[in-house]
Parts: sequence; structure tokens; C-alpha cells
Amino acid sequence: MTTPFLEVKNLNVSFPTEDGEVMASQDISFNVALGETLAIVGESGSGKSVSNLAVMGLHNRARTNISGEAWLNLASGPVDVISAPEETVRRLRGKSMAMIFQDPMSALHPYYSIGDQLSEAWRLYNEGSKSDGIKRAAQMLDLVGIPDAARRVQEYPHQFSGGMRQRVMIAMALINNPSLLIADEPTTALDVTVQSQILQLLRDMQKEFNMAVILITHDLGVVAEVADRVNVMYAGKIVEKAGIDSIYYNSLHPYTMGLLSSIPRVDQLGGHRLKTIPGQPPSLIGLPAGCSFRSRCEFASNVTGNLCATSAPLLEIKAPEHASRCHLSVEQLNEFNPSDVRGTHK
Amino acid sequence: ATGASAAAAKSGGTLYMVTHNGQFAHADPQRNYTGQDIAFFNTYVYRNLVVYKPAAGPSGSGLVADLATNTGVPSNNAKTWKFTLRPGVKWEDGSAITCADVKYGVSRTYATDVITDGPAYALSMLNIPNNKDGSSQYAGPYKKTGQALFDKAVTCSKDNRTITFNLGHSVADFNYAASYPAFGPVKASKDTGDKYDLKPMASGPYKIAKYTINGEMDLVRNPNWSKATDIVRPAYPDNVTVRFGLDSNVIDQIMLTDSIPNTVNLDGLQPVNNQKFFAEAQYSARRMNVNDPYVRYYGLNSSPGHLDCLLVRKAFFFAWDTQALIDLSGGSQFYGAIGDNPIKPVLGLDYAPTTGNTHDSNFKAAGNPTYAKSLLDQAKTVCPATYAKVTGDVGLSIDLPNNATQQKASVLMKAALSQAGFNVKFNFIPGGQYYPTVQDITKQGDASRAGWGADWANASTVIPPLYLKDGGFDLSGNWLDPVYAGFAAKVTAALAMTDRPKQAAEWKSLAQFAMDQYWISVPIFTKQQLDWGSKVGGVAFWDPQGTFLFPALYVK
Amino acid sequence: MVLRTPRQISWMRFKRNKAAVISGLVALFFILSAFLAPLITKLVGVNPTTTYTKALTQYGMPDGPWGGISLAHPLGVEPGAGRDLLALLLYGSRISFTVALITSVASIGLGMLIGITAGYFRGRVDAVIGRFSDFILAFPSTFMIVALSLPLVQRVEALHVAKDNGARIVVLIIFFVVFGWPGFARLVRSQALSMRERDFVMAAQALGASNWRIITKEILPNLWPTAIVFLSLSLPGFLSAEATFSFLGVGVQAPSATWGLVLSDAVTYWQTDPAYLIIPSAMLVIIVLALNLMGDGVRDALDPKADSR
Amino acid sequence: MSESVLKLEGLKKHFPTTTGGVFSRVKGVVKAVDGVDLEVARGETVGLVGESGCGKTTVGRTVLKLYEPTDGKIFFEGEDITKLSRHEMKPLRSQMQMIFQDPFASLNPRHTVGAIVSASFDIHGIKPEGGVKKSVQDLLERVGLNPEHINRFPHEFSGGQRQRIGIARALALKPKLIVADEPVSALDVSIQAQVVNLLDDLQQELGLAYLFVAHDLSVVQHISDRVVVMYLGKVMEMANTTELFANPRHPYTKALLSAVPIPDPEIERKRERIILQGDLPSPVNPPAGCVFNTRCWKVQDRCRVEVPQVLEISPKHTLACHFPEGN
Amino acid sequence: MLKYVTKRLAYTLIVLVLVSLTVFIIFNFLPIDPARLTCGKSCFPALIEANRHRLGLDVPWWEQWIRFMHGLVAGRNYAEGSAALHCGAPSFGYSFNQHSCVTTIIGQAFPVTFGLAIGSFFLWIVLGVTLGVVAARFKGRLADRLATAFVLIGTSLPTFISGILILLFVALKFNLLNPIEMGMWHSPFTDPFGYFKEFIFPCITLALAYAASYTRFTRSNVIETSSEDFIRTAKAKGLSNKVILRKHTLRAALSPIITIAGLDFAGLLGGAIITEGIFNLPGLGRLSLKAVLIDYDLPVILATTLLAAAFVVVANLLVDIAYAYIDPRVRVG
Ligand SMILES: Nc1ncnc2c1ncn2[C@@H]1O[C@H](COP(=O)(O)OP(=O)(O)OP(=O)(O)O)[C@@H](O)[C@H]1O
Ligand SMILES: Nc1ncnc2c1ncn2[C@@H]1O[C@H](COP(=O)(O)OP(=O)(O)OP(=O)(O)O)[C@@H](O)[C@H]1O
Ligand SMILES: [Mg+2]
Ligand SMILES: [Mg+2]
Repeated sequence: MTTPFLEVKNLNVSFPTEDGEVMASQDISFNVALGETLAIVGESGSGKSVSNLAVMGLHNRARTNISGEAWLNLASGPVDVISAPEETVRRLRGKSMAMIFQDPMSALHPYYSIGDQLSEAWRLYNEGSKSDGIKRAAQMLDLVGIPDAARRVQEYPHQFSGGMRQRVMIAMALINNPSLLIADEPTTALDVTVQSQILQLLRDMQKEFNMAVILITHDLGVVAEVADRVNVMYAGKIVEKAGIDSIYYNSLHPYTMGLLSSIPRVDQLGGHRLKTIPGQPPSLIGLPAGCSFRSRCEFASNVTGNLCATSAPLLEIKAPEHASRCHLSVEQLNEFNPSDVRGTHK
Repeated sequence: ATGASAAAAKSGGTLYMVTHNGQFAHADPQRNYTGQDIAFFNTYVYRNLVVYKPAAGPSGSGLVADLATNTGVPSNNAKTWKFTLRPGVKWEDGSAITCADVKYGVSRTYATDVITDGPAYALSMLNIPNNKDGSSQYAGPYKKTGQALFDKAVTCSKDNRTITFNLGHSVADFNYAASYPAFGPVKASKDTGDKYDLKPMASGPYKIAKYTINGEMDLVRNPNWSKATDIVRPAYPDNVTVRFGLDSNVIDQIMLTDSIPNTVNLDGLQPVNNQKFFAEAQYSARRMNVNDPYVRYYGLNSSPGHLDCLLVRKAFFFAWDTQALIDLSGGSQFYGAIGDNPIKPVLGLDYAPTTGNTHDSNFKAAGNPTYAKSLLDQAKTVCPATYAKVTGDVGLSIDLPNNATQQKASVLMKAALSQAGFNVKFNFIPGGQYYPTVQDITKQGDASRAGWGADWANASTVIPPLYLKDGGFDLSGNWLDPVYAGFAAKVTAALAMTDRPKQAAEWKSLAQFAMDQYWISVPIFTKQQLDWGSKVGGVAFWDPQGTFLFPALYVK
Repeated sequence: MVLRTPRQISWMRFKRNKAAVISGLVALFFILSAFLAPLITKLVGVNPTTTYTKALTQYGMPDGPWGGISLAHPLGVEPGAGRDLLALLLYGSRISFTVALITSVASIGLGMLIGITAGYFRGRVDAVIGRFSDFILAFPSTFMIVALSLPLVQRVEALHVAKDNGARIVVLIIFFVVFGWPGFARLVRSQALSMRERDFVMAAQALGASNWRIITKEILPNLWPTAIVFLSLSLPGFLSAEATFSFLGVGVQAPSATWGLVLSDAVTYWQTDPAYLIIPSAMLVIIVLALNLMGDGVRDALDPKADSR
Repeated sequence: MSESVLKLEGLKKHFPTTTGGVFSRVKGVVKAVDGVDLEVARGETVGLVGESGCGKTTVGRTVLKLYEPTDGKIFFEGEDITKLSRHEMKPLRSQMQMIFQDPFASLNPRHTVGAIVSASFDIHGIKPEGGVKKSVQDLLERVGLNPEHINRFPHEFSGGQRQRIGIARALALKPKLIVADEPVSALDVSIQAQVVNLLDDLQQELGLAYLFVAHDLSVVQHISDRVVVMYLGKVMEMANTTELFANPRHPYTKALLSAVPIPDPEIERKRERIILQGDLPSPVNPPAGCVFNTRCWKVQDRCRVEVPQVLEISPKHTLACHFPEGN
Repeated sequence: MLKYVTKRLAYTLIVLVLVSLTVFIIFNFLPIDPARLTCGKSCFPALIEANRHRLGLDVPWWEQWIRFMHGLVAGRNYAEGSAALHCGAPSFGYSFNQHSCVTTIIGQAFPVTFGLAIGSFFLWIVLGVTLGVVAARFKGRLADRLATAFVLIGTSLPTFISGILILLFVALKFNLLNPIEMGMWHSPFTDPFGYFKEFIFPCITLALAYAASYTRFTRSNVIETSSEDFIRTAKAKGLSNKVILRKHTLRAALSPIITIAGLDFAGLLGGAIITEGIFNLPGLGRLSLKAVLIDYDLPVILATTLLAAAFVVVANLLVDIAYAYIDPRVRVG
């Protein structure tokens, strides 16, 4: 594989609050190369957004504690966006790295026309008049498949449907040919049919611009559709990290296994009871020692001694290109894995 | 009075006058009825048959001929009065002032639906019969109903120079009434009805260049006025500008800092600032403390349902903490002295000290609650209903104009009167509506703050207005008092007397009677303070008008 | 996470906001003093109605510097009438606070009721209420109060509702409430409009709840925070409104005292007895500041999003 | 199957629309539901799917008479309740209940769990055996909550727990029919399954009938006996779950199914996806003819003029399409 | 749009007619007799009746109202015989106290109040918004507290105190204003400096009184808007904080202010009674106060009330239109 474009090393993000420090993401390390799609999955509050916002430098620095490194390997040389001055990071945003957000309804400024908002982004890094910007905006809208783009640039966000707004967001993120695109739950608010349109679009765009893409989602179905590699997060940590197939067919973490089997699938018959992961995810304040998944883990009892309660497992490479944060051995994990999830009810 | 000093008067310059009021009450001669306004307009803008002598001190109360060549010639037992006009006096537009103009001017008083607020002397004195409802059969020059009646009552000589007034009854001092601008000329062709109040045509040394209500009045020299025809007005300044509506605090600030040295303060300082101004030597050349023509008192409403019991009125009188109220308004040095009479000593002939009231051994300046209480106790048996009212829930209500000083005063009144056993209530009435309200017997409370000064040096302008039902300013509701009939008969008789000393004796005894009836509370012979800027010269007090001797003012 | 009720959480947040806590204590102190005025004046040994003319000079000015501050008169005496300033302010605050409090509570209460009604029933009810409040808002309120207060006081007295200052207070309160509710009603209406679209209202309807129950049990409790914040902010507003109307001579009148009366009187003494102006002004500033800061604190404490910002 | 709990005949619900804001005026009507026929049998679960805005929620709410139907008939247990007044509806409320999509918005944040669950007793003046408190605690226990949490406030619970509170409230009066309006779409992946299982269990125990509204086809497929597919206020296709998923006949159903992501990369890689063009048309101004014609890849002229009839193409499988997909 | 505005204007007219009717009814049923109140010093029943006739109060209130409405469209005559007067349409009546047609009086007072309103409006918006933004940027820190305290002190002192203090201790103390010229009308066109000197202090007084709510409003709106998703989007684009604040945050945060600002502005026009009094500005506030408390001048009372009402209603209309202009979501339709 080529050198990664983004290298995140030991990233920790926490928020001091009145109840204590919220350890939103801990010890996050990953990387993405150009042309590659990395998916980050995990349920709500597991720290997916927080870690990526840190990469974008979008946290309020005064209210956030961030440590670790995140290197962008730019043509002009690598930059650590965590330690770089605010102004430097600002100049990377939009150009070297771009981000789109979950809710297309509220992510666009309601008072400015679509064209204005797009051209503002373009003119930040390009010489050109406002009308040039609008022209460019229309091209981009056309590219993301909005019909009649020349007219629609003059319209306002509320005149667009959700799916179209998400396309606008994508167009805005791509308008300066960024090398890295972070898509934070880009389809969660959308209908399935629109969702597949958008995912298709993202794929096409990635090909066209040869971007590194980080796709944040909690939908394992979406991941299966687009990702090359997957990071699974739980309670602020990456618990499993592997290529797409290994995650689905050869998961080495009880949480991922539980997740996969608790999802009903259209390609399987109903009528059976769904498998569940009992309990709730833990609070991120004052996380107890030990494995944060242990109270919900059905295999915890198989670990010798009291290890799960006393020591936090490390993210170990348990198979080629496959790391997992679990005290269980690969053999045990393989044994517990309802080996072929895909085949159970076929 | 001090002030007008050695330095010679000087012509030229602009004289400023400042006031908190938004406008002159009236500029129209027939509607002008306020001492200061009359003095102002008579001095600067219009001329009159006769005017007060422009002199400081008692001699200022004498009349001098102005537009006329004499101060009036009575005949027919003072039922006919003749004035002959001075030749060569011109209007602002250059035309001569004629008898017809004077006659027309007087006739305007009768147009009661246009010419309001003015003195009613013409109405009550001229020989024109009234309708049943009390209105005159002559409706004024605009409608002309009954014009013939008027033409008979006021006549002009052939040469249009002598005017004759035929009165309905003897008026020994009609010429004093004639000193009011209400008896002054108005040129019929230039009469603008109600709007004449904004721009009366000048006959005096200045004409009105600009007059905006809440703004200013600008007077400039009237080229058609000739000094030769005028023995009254030196007309020193080139311009006179009156600034209306300034905040009282701002006016005081101007005076204290002398920031506009050519200014005359028409209002006087607020009591709180008087003390400083009159204590510090730096202001000594810019201040004057004088007796004004007014007596201030509270009219005690003696009509049934109010203070219809002599004992109760007396108790009120003795409970009153006069001293505290005087102190509140600046102390006896500035506010005035306790008096004993509705007639002020300046009236000389008509004034004599009364007996009883403030000369009673039980009278105390700071109030005598014990004695007042004993009087009230007597009232309990003599007039139980009144007693019950003033001590009970209904209480005794005092009408006061609504301003900061009176709000303060109410605290002192309540403190004093409650000690005597009264239950006191206050009825604060907005300044502009105060007199119309208390003059309405149906709206008046039990005691109403008031003040009165003689229109001229005869108690005929004091006793009748204050104590006759239709006198115009009767706040004592006394016409419902059983003793009224006899009293009123005597007043009417006194009014008709032409023998001045005999009349004076009558006024004295009537004043004593009124005081014995306790129709008013403790009278205060008030003082007034004048203040002006360092560049104003010739300042003196014009006794009969109760304000600056305007003719003498000049800019240094 | 430790589980707490919303009240506890708000209270915790509030407690941590030092400015708000201090402000709250200050406000409480003022209110308590007003409440305990008779006791305090007795302790100090002064009486609000006594005119201590002995403490005045022959010109009616306080004898001594700083408005005649002395052991007997801790805040000095009132020039002119000679009442004790401490007693005056204490007793004055009773009327001022009562007027402000009743007015705030009444206009907020009325605004809340009308606002909810409009927002909940929408349609024609809403339109009628909306037009009506537009109509009321169209009147220049200050001006109407000045023009109508005297005759209305007479009306109130004639109806034997109250007398004298009682009647004036009643009229003032009526005016403040009449012109005060529409503003709050608008706020409440918009909240009620969004509230009625919330699923829990639908849930109550699905259970067969009556409109009355929905309004009182489901919607109303959610508007308390708004009302409380509005209250803490409108109190000072009405305090200075009372002062202004006293200045214009249409409020409560002497010999009763209110802060407004004292202040409007004090203005004329700005040069001769500045302490008389400074002391009550400072008090007014302090309490208004306190109430505002406390209001901010309450709002922040009740705002669930406050922390994430 | 046994007799029906709920029966809809030609149900219509139109909303007058205003243009919004200050320029507000009535502009037209949203045909949110435009002629829906549907039946739910005792103990049966009928899934209602379709894209956002197609009228699923409106159907659910109209069924419970939370909206007044514009046209058509609603039968509950054979009784026509279409014209019943609010007051007359009250006794029936105990038999039909609703579970809401958003567990955060559907619980009044200022009421305790106890107050929320007992509200139904209060409203209907019912004094349950053993007292209100005991009944509430029983209900909480039944939905898997700690009965001691009766005095806690909703925000002290997680999303899944809150949804359970909502379910407990719906169960309080022992209803026969529950309209579940997207009860799991706001829940986390790992929690969703817990709630789905709970609903399953309750149906088994209490013989409830569900009208299960959802846009997530995988959940619907899992829980329903029959599925109704709606598009723009109209029913497109209706069949037994197995039949529908195995053999979708309507192009829209087919597109919908193909769009659902499957958590299985291998299948995903092989899958032929039907990507629909464009967006859902506005329900204010629906297309003439077949409402799906603007996005259908099989569209022909006839589709643009003629509204397809709802036909029973095989037993229990109805369809409204001129050119159905082949068998 | 045009249709909408016409409709709203018609509605405005109806409101104004209702307001005028209400005012007539209210004043008719007051236990006050203007004929008596304005009758003068020596007053007796015949004079009161004459006065009543002069004031036009000798007919029932509804007829008075009809005459008033008629006067508005067709002008009105007063007094009879050679003293007859005419006030041309639109006539609000004739003030017997000021001896002028009310329309003329109002016409003179209006520019004063309007100038005052515009000036203080501008000042308080600038002051309020600036402090609000500062407070929001430094939320919870010293600058925030100072800004809040400053504006709060400004509002908590009633204008009758702050105005006097500003006048005496600033304007007059430092000779910034010639007291004798206070209230003189300097035309802003021929004598802008004189005009400025005249108006700056009253404007500051009012601005202080009003700024606080804008500071608070701006502060909370800026804080709230800053956490909106679209601000995050703007950041993600790479815009600088300054541009984000200016173009994105403020635009969204400040547009709701228009609503209150419009109403406050209208309220001010209706009369800054106390400020005008202190600074001797012959504006609508002074005019109305004098009419009420001193002259009991019904036509002036009526006219100022109606004018004030008209401002509120028209301001409402303008606010709505402005809102539609700013917020595209409102614009459609
Ligand atoms: N500004 C903040 N202050 C305190 N806690 C925060 C803040 N921002 C996020 N958190 C907490 O950090 C944790 C991780 O949040 P994050 O937004 O990364 O979750 P996520 O995985 O993106 O979830 P979702 O799927 O809901 O978007 C959550 O518990 C959240 O409550
Ligand atoms: N109260 C209402 N007034 C006006 N229009 C409404 C109302 N409720 C719903 N609609 C409209 O009716 C249509 C159907 O809405 P409905 O909420 O039933 O859709 P849905 O299928 O439940 O969508 P979702 O999946 O987004 O919940 C939509 O266009 C919606 O805008
Ligand atoms: Mg997230
Ligand atoms: Mg829905």
C-alpha cells in the first residue's frame, strides 16, 4: 500500500465538564491513503465524530483537551494538524481536508443562496470573481447530479430536498479538490433510496478525485457497501480494526460480533428472535479500569482470572491486518464467533 | 427693592429670558390675565390706555397714561369713564391707533367662545344686559349679535380720539381695570380670532418676529414705534428672546454658573437651590428677595358634607404646622411670613391686622395639636357628623397640585394633622387641571391650596373674588354657610362705594369676618426671589405685577 | 453518571454560578428587608412617618454632611420633610416590590394563559387573540397611562375597590398588566405552538386526555423555565417603570413612599444633597443588577444545552 | 386469519397547506393519505413502509383519530369509528394505543415515569387492582425496567429505556391494537434489537395487534406478518412478508428492497442496485396517473394518465401497477 | 408582494380606525369635563357652555368621532363668523391651546422625535450589538461581565436620572452644549453640527436605556448560533473566524433583532417623553405630555396617540417585510 495520506497517532480527546472529564476518544490511531475508504462504525456517542472533528481542528480549543498527533502527508511536507497553529489548520480546511455532516437540513446557512455558499468556499482558494464562483458552483452541482444546476444555484437551502442538500454539501466539500474527505454520517437522515443515490455518488467522486475518504456511520450495511477498511469504536476507543471482509466474516471482537448478529437483515427470514447485546454502553466519565465492554460481553467469563475487570485490553494485532482490543485469544474468539454470520438463515 | 444701581442704562444687545413653561399663557391682549405675562407684553409688545408706573417700590402701583393722555375721567358717579387717545401712536403696520381700535379690542372680550381665559371686567362692568343663563346679550364682534347694545355702552367721539365707557354700576377705580390689556386696542382688520394669540399686532417698541410654543419667542424692534409718543418704555435691548420649556434643573444650572450672563430667570430658582444662591457672596449682585403681591393659603370648604363646622375648621387652623411647610419651601427668609389676613399689607389702605386666628394665644407656628384636639373634641358634640367625617374613614381631603414640593408638603401636613386626630387624605391634581378642578364645588375636597393677589390696590379685587359665590375664586364653599347671606350683602354694598376710606374700613371688617369664620387656613404673606445673569442691568421688582420691572432691564 | 432530577441539576448548575448566587442573595436580602421593614426600623429606632424636622436646617436641608448620615439615621434624612431615609427606602420598597411583583406575576400569568390558548388551539382562536394583542400593542402605553391614570383612579375609588394610593396601585398594576401581557403571550404562543407538535402532547391525546388536561398538565409545566426567566427580567423593568411614572406624577403619591417617589424627588436635590440621590440610585442599580444576573443564572441553569456550548 | 381489529376503507387525510411565514395563506392541500385500504387482524402485525413523507405517520395517527379523516371509513372491532367525536372516542382509547418514534420527544420531560405511565389511569378514572403504584410497577417490570425507578424523570434513562417507558404507557390500558410509529428508528443499533424482541414478546403474551410503521425494511421484514408499501399517500403493494420480500411485483417495492444495505460485503459487492432517479414529488402536487411515474424506470405513457387500480394479483397480494415486475 | 402589502395596509387602517374609536370612547367616559378644565380663571356656567361649543364637545361622542374622521379626509372648520378657522385635510383638529391646526403642530414635532429616534436607534444598535458580540466571544470572562454590568447600569437607572446626570455632569459641565440653545431646531441639512450637538446627548440617554436588551439578545443569539451546524460547515470550509462571525453568525443571530428593534423604534417615535423633557426637545413626547398634564388638549392627545399607534402598526408591517427580505424561508409565497 502507498504511504497513507492521514496518519492519526494516539489521539485523545476529552471534554472537561462539571461532572468530570468526558473521555470522548482515547488512544485513537488509524490512517487512510488516497483513493481508499476507511469506515468508522460504532453506536451513538462512541467518539466517532469527536476524533474526526479533532483532525479537522473544529473543536473549541479552549474547551477541549486534545493530545496525540494527526499527520497530513501533503505534497509540501507533512503537517501535524493537532499541534499546528490554528491559522495553519484553517488553511488546510476545505483545500486539503474537507468534511460533510450528518444533517443536511441544518448544515447549510438558511440565509444565503446555494450558489453564494458554494462560491464562497471556492473563492477561498481560487482567484475569481463572484460570478466565476457561481459558475463553478453550477458545475459542481451538475457533477453531483442536480438537474438544472444553473438555475438552482440561485435558490436557497429550504427550496432543496434533503437528498439534494446532501449533494450540495458534497459539492461544497469537493469544490476545492480536497485530498481527504471526512463524511460524518452523510446518509443517516436520508431515505434508503436516496441513501443509495448518495453512496453511489460518493463512490464516483472518490474515483474521480482520488480522495482518501473516512466514512463515519453506525450502519453496518452502509459500511459493507462502500468501505475498504473498517474501524469499530466502542466507548471512545477503537476496539477492532481490519479490512472489510475480516470484520464481517472473521470478527475478532465480541462487540462487533454482537452487533452483526443483532441486526435484522432483509435477506434473511424474520420470525426468529434477534440476538441482542444486553445492557447499555457505559458513561464516558470516569471509565472504570478494565474493559469497558465487559459488562455486556457474553464471553467475559471465559477470560482467566479477573482480567477484564482489572486491566484494559490493548489494541493488538491478532491476525494479519486485523487488530482487536480483547483479552480473549484469537482461538477463543474464533470459536465464539457464530462463524458464518452471513450463512445462518440463508 | 434693590438692584437698579448707579450704572447708566445702556441700549442694545439681546436680553434672554428663560422659563420652564412651554409658552405664555396668552399673548392676545384680551386673553392676557397673568401678572408676568401682562407686564411682559405691556412692556414690550403692546400699549394700553393706562399702565402701571414703571418704577420700583410702592410708587410702581400708581397709574400713568400711556395710549391715553390721561388716566381716565369719571363722571356720572363713576358710571361713565372717558379716555382720550394720544396722537401719533401707530400700529406695527404704520397705521394710527384709533378709538375704534380700542372699542373693537374691548368688544372681543364678549366673544366668549373664542376669547377665553381673559379677565371678565368688561363683562361685569359695562352696561350691557345679560341673558338668563348669565351670558351677555352681546356675543362679540365675530357673531355681532347684540352689537347695538355694545355700541351704546362703548362710544367713540367724532374725531375717533376719545373713548367713553358706560358702566352698569359705579366703579370708582375703573381706570385700574382699564390697565389690563383686555381694555387695549386691536385693529379689526388684523384680528385673526383665536390665532391672534400667537401674533398680536405690536404697538409697543418690539414686534414678535417668531413665536413657537415649547420653543422661543423672539422680539425685534418695531420701526413704527416712536419713542416720542411713549413716556413709559425706554426699550433698551435690541432683541428680547424668551426660551420656553427648559428643565428647571437646567435653568438653575444656568443661573448658578452664570453661563448665559444676559439672562433673566422668569421662574425663580427651585427652593432647594435658593439657599445656596442667596447664601454665597458670589451671587450677591444677581439676586433679589422681595415681598410678592400674593397671599397663600388653603381654602377651607365649608359647604355641607365638607368642613361645615366652625370648630373643625378652627381645629384644622391650629393643628397646621405652618413652620415646617415654610421651611420646606425655603424657610421664612425665602418663602414668607405667617400672616393674618387675606389682604396683604402692601394694599396699605385696606389692610389692618386682624384679631384672633394667628394672634390667638393658642396659635403656634409649628402647630398646636393639643389645642386642635380639644377643639375637635368639642366638635364631637357640636357637630358630630363633621367630626365623624374628618376623624373617621372618610377623612379630611386636601387638594394639592401634583408636584414634588407638594408631595413633600403632604408628608408634613399628614404628620401635623394626624397628631390632632384628623385622618388626612390627599388629592393630587395635575398642575394644569388644578384650579379648574378645585373651583368646581362638586370636585373640591375639604381644603384646597391656593394663592391670590389683588388685581390692583383695592381689596375689591380680593374680598369679592375670594368669598363671593360668583366672585371667581371662592374656594371656601361659603355660600352654603348660613352666615353667608349677610356677609354677601355687605360685600356688594362695599363694592359700590365710591368713598374710598369708607370702603377700606368696610374691607377690613369683612376680612376680619372671613378670618373669624376660618374660611381659609393660616395665610402666608409670601416672598419671591429674582435672579438674573451678570450682564443684566436695571433689575428691580415691579410690585403690582409681581415680577421684574421689565421696562428698566437692559444688557450691560 | 449520578442521576438527578432536572431540578437538582438546575440547582447544581445555578449554585456553581457564583455571580448568580451572590445576586440571588442580594435580591433575597432586599426582599427580606422589605418584608421585615417594621422590625428593622424598630431596631434602628426610626419611624417612616415621623418627620424628624430637628435633623433639618432652617431651610429644610439635612443637618450634616452626606445627607445627615448619623447613628440615629444610618442613611441620613430626607431633605424637606425630614423623614428617615432608611425607613423611607425600606417602606418604599414594600410598595415598589409589591407593584413590580404583582405586575410581573399577573402579566406573565395572563400572558401565559392567553399565549397557551392561542398556541394550543391555533386557527381562529389564535387569529383573534393575535389581532387583539396587536391592537393593544398599538396603543402608546406610557402615554395612555399618563393620560388615563387620574380619571381611572377616581373610577376605582368610586367603585370602592380601593382608596387613595391603594387605588393608584390598582390602576398602575392594571395598566402594566394590560400593556404587559401581549409581549409574553407572543413568546408563550410560539413555544406552545411548537410544544403542541411534540409527541408527548399527541401521546396524551391518544390516551384521551382533555384539552384542559393537556394545557395544564402537559404544556404548562414546560413553560415554567421561560416564565421564571421572564419574571426575573421583568421585575426590574417594572421597578423602574414605577419610578418613571412616579416621576411623571401618575404613580403612588406622598405621603406614602416608593423608590420611584424618592428618586424623582431626589433629582431636584442633585446639587444640594447629592447623597439623597446617590443612595437610592445605587440601591436601584444594585437590585436591578442582582435580578438580571440572577435571571441569567436561572436561564443558564435551566437551559439543558448550556453545558455543551 | 381471524376477524379484524382494524379495517380501513378508502382512508383519506388531506391537510390544507399554508405558504408559511408572514405571507401565510391557504395554498392547496397535501394529500398525505389518499385512499388507503388496509386490515389488521387480531394478534397480527402489519408493517407499513415507504419513504419519508409518504404518509405512514398520518395513517397511524388517523387510525387513532388523532387526525380527523378527510374521507373513507375506519372500523375498529367492526364498529365504524370514523364519525365518533372526541368524547365518544374516549372509551375506545383504552383499546388502541400508540408508540412513538422519538423516545426523547414523546415523554414529557417534566413528568416522572410514574406520572407518565399512570396518566392513562388518571384520564380514564380507572382504579386498578392493587393500586396505581403497583400497576405501574408491574408494567415497568413487564417492559424490562427497574420498578423502583418510578420516580425518575425521562432524561435519566437511555433511549432504549425511554422507548420502554413509552411502551409501558401504551400497554397500561391493555389495548388490542397498538400503532407503533417507527418505534426503533431513533435507537442505537445494539439497543434496537432489545426493543424489537420486547415487542415480539408482548405480542405473544397479550395477543396484541400491531400496525408497525417503519422506513427500515429489515426491521419490518423481521417483525411483520404482512407488509404494506406506500408511496405518496397511496398503497402500492401489499402482501405477506415472505411473499413481498421474495417476490416484489411493484417497481417501487423492488427499488426499495434493492436499496436496503445488507451488512455483508460479499453480498453487497454482488448486488445489482436499482438507483431511483430524483426525489419524492411533492404531495401537494402529485403526478397525474400513477404517482410513481416520475421515478419509475418502466414508465410508459399510460402511467402518466391512468391511475392503476389496486388489484389482488394473487391471494393476499394486492398491487397497483400497470406494468408489474415479472413473476 | 404588492397584494400582501396592500392587504396589510388595509389592516393597518382598520386598526387605526379602531384605535381612534377606542380613544374617543375612553375619553368620553372619563369623569373629566374638558370644557370646564379649559374654561379659564373666571368661569361660570355660561362660559363653560360656550367653551364646550368652541371645543366641539357639545355633540355626542360618536358624532364627534364622525366629525374627526370627516376632518381627516376633508378638512375641518372651527369657530364662526369672522373668527372662523379652517384646518385643511388631513386635519387632526385644532388645538385651542396652541392656536394651530394639530396637523401643523405634529408636523413640527415629528422631525424632532424622528431625529431623536433615528439617532438613538443607531447608537443603541451599535452599542448593544458590539457589546453583545464582545460578551459572547468572551463568554464567562471579565469582558463579558463588564459589558453586561455596563449596559445593566445603563438600563436600571430610569431615564429621568440618567438623562439629568448626562445633561448636567457631561453636557453642561464641559460646555458641550449651550443651555440656552437647548431645544432650538437646527436643521440637519444646513447646520449638521448644531443638530448633532443638540441630539447627541438625548440620543445617548435613550441608547443607554435601550442597549441592554440588545446586548443580552445579541449575546445569547451569537452563542446559540455559534453552535449551529451551518457555522460548523463554514468553519470546515476554511473560513477565518472573522469572516464567519461577520458573514455567517451575525447575519443569522441579528435578524431576529429586527422584530424587537422595529417595535422599540416605533415606541420611541410614539414619544420619548422624559428624555425630550429633560433636553427640551420640542418633539412628540413633550407635546403629548403637555397636552395631557397641562393643557388637557384633546385633539393633540388624540393625534399623538393615533400617530404612535400608526407607528407601531406600520413598524410591524415593515419588520415583516424586512424579515421576508432577509430570511429567504419567509420569502416564498
Ligand atoms: N463539547 C462536548 N462536551 C462534552 N462532551 C462531549 C462534547 N462533544 C461530544 N461529547 C461527548 O463525547 C462523546 C462522543 O461523541 P461523538 O459525537 O464523537 O459520538 P458519535 O460517535 O459521533 O455519535 P453519533 O453517532 O451520535 O454522532 C459523547 O458521549 C458525547 O456526549
Ligand atoms: N399536520 C400536518 N399539516 C400539513 N401537512 C402535514 C401534516 N402532517 C403531515 N403532513 C404532510 O403529509 C405528508 C405525509 O406526512 P407523514 O408524516 O404522514 O409521512 P411519513 O411517511 O410518516 O414520513 P416520515 O418517514 O418522514 O415520518 C408529508 O408531506 C407531510 O409534510
Ligand atoms: Mg457523530
Ligand atoms: Mg412519520
